[in-house]
Amino acid sequence: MAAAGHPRNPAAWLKALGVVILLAVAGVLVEMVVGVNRYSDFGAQVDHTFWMIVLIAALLLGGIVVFMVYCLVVYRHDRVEVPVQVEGNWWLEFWWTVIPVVIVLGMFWAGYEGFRNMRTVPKNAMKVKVLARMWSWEFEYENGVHSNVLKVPVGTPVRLTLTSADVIHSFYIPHFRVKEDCVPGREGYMWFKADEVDTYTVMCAEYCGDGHAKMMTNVVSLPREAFEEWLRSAAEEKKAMEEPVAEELSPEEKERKMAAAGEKLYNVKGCAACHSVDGSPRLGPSFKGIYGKKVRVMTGGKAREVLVDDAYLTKSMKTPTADVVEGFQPVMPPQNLTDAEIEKINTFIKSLK
Amino acid sequence: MKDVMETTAEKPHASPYGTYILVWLCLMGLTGLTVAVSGVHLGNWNAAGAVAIASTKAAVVIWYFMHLRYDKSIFRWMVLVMIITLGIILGLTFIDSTVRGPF
Amino acid sequence: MEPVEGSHEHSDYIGAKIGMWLFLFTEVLLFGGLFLCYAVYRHRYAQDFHSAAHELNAVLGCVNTLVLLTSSLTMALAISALQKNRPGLSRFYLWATIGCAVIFLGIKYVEWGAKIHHGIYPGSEHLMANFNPGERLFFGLYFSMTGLHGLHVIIGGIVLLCVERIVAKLPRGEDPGESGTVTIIENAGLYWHLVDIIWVYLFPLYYLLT
Amino acid sequence: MTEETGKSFYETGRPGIRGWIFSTDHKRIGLLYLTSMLTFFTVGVCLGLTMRLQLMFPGHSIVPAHVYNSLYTLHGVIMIFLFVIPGLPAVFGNFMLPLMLGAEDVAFPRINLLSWWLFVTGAGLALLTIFFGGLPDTGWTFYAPYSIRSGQNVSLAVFAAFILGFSSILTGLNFVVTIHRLRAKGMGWFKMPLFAWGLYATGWIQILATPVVGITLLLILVERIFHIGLFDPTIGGDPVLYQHLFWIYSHPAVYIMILPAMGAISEIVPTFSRRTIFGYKMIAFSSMAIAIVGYLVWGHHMFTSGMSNTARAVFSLLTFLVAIPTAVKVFNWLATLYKGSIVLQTPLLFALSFIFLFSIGGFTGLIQGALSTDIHLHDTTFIVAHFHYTMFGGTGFAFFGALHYWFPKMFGRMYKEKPAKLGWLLMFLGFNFLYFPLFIAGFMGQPRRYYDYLPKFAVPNLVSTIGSWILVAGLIVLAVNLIRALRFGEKAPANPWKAATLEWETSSPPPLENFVEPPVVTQGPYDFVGKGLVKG
Repeated sequence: MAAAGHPRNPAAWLKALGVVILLAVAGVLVEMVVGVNRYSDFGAQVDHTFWMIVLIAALLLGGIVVFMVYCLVVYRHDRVEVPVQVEGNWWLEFWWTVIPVVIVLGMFWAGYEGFRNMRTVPKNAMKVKVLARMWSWEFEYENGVHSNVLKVPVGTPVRLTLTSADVIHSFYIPHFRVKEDCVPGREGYMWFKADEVDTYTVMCAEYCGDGHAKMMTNVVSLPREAFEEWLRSAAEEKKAMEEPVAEELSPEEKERKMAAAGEKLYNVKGCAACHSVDGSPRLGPSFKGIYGKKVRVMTGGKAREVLVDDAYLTKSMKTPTADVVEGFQPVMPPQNLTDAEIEKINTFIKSLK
Repeated sequence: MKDVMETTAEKPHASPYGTYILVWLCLMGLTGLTVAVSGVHLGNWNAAGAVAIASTKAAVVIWYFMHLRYDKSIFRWMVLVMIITLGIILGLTFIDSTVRGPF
Repeated sequence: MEPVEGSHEHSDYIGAKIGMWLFLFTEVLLFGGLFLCYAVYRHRYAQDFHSAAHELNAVLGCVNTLVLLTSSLTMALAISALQKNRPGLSRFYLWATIGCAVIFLGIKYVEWGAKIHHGIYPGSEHLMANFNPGERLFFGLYFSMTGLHGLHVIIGGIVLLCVERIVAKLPRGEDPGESGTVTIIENAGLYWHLVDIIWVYLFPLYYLLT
Repeated sequence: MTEETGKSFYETGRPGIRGWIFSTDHKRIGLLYLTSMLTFFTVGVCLGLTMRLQLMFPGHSIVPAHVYNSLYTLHGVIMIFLFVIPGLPAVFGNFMLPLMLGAEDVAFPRINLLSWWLFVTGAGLALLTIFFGGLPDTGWTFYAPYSIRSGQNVSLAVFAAFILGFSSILTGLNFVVTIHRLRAKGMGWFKMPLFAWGLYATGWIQILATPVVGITLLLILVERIFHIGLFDPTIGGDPVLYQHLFWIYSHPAVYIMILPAMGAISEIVPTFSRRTIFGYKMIAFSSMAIAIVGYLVWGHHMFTSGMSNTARAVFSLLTFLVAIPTAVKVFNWLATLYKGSIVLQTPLLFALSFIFLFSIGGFTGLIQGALSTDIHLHDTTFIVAHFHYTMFGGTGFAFFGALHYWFPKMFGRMYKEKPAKLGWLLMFLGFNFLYFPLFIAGFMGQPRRYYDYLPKFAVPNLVSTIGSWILVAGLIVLAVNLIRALRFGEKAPANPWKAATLEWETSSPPPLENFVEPPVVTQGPYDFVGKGLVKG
């Protein structure tokens, strides 16, 4: 430090900077205590790891900034004429290699601990199958009940088996800090336990096409009894749906029953993600009043007019990109539906005057 | 650049034809061996054996036909770096695939 | 063009050779990706890969191996001959190498033709209807890997033809080492040997593990 | 150009456009890259601005979903394949490497020209998708099976990326051979400037990693045409394998982007501190270490992809190792400032903001390297913020720093200092306003690649959009200042910054053969005292 001399007034500068950094650190500490997530059992653990790393990072970054500013102030050219040529210092190099190694190994361990919990499913977990498809979610319970909202009993671990019907999706519940991809052709898994009675958003986190941003549903955590009640009634409803429509019913009755079953399918099979029933266009045309009308469609690049009838609707579910209604993108994937299901859905669309 | 070139003896090395004929016979022999081994059923060891014999053949080709034996050591180092990289890529991906198991 | 621009190309024997080796590394890693796919799917569908390998003709594969190994020998001999300043002999061996390449491609053509004739090609209805997933992947990999390798044989053959022309046009009495021709033939040789090495792996992995 | 050294490379060589696009002179090729790259960068910035505008308020769309998907795909493809990956090596590496080594040109000048042509061809093909079959909508990652099913022209786009890969390989190959063979007399490996070390490490990654993505993208192409089935679950393939193959390249590619940038910072910091760099060997070794460890960590892009738990843990552990050589570099740069004689000019401002922003990028990288936190943050805007801090705050700021540092050498003119500093300030502020809120939105749970979002994420997104305008204002100020300098700037002396590396010993701009006399090296690259640049 040959001709460095003493800084004119760097002390005031540094004090001010120190105060700013202390405030930042204090803010982070407050956030650690107050802001930690309590919605599910991973929430707190993940957030603690997060804030721990943020705190260490903030301290290091603060140090870097303070040192940088200190050098800029103290060693600026008009104060220091002759710099000192320091080539290096092996002890310094050694320590600032070893200390970061220890720090990052600690961070790894904290992350791994939390992860191990996320991947170790409790034995008593309730099992639900998740089927992701462009662009909706379908949940299947062990008793065969299908739903497009994930209802779970509060305080009970839930194990999800994840798969996809078409491309890769990712099942993400931000509040619970959990996420896992749904890969077609394979089964993934994840688990969580909702600790409070509430509703949480589920989003798709892996890009999957035009409807990606709208591929949302909810996790609804219910008190144990309410959940049991819902599951039982849903099972009964399903059983009623599956019974063949009795011959002795009047045609109107039959039609009404078919339409009700179709509506259920419309929700569960994900039609609702892209086709509204109130006339507003989503990614696809609305179903309201479409039956029996003539629409302009694009067939192989050419526009033509078709009548919306059972045949057209059936074709649109089996090979959706054949005749695409003008003004919409050819993005709908072919639907894996039985003929009986298609008939019910057609009846439902017919009923939407 | 000319300086660098002239200060180091960098003349191409010519090998005798006889060595090449021997190497070729060796390669032919190894091909016969790999065919013979494939006739014996050893389960997973069949694949390992086939890869081992193929690697021996590849090493012989690199060492003699591709002149690695006669070239400067820098070439041997570079080939080593490449093989290690390939090993890492195959190895790490394979860790996942084997642990993950079939679907 | 300015006389200076590009004038030092090929004047550095070692530099050119390092460049060629580095290029070969990229080729190895290009195939490495495919070998990785092969390894993963062989592990996952071991049984399917065994049964699918029965569809391939091991005799033709074996003949092709011998043809390529021989071509590697003639290639090495061609380089040696030129290094000893015998361009005529070198050209003879170059033609022998190119001949082997043609035979290899001919046999490959027969093999592929037979498979495609039987409806075994990627995306075919026969393949989708009558084969297991692992078997479909086996043939998908078989066609992509031997196809890419065949492409390399074709490129290698063309390169060798060019080298043959360069050697043929060598003025009488000139030392091929000085003119840079040895550098060219050595680098072409390196490429050709690499094509051979890749086949050395392809042959047992596809034809022999039945 | 000065009288005593004769004509600069601008004044020799074939006149007209053909003298440029068919020139094998490394300096002209460097400038070809610079112009084409800045053009693509401008396009990329416009696409980014449009995206931010779309995301300004929730529930209001100015473009439909499928247009937005193409926007961000194109933004990613352009910025990554056409700007950040080739960025520093192709422009400053080409122009400066032979000068820094005291060579006449790179090892293979014609291959060098070929690689620029491949670059332009690849870029052209990617843009052709606008007219043929529609812009790709898959994201720059081209994840299967979506990329196999997409009705847009993904085939042409992946083929373009394949060609660009070969352009990158040829550049890397050229540099590695150049460094091995064409160093000036007396320049041992440890007398080489650190920028050259950065390029050397980068060259090896380009050679050994790029082919893997080449074959992977070709497989997507083949998959779309012939239905091979390797990544298509309906035939039997595994989409997760695609991700492995993709990231085997694309993670090392991150180091292709950052290593030359770190090299440039290692040039700028000692020059403006007027003292030798602290820990030369550690910085050189850490470049190689980053290159090596960079191969071991690709799996951290796949922590939620359904990879096995074991592999996730292994990759997480390895990921943390990358932090070490990076931290070592940062500490060495800081130590270089210590006891220096600092002149705070524009290149140093960019270099110091690089250290600051890249540190934030690195620290948030630690959060994502930790398994449990990454599960939450994966595929959210937190990731978007993180990689913009490293790629734009890192490489982008280093690119502009390098541009200001080497501008006098490349064009023989000086730019004005005050507007440059103003431009930097706007850019720095705008950058933080643009990307920091995305950390917050990401932590709150906003997934990326959403054309619309829930109202609860409104505030950070609005701030971010406003930040994008400030950032662009800064870019405009910088651009105007530099373009003005091309024409009206003062003539630059040979060594305006009193730097100690070889490129400053020839005239600005250099003559065609770079040096009148081939230089002989006796001192280290940052020996300011020995070269009489500062008093001892």
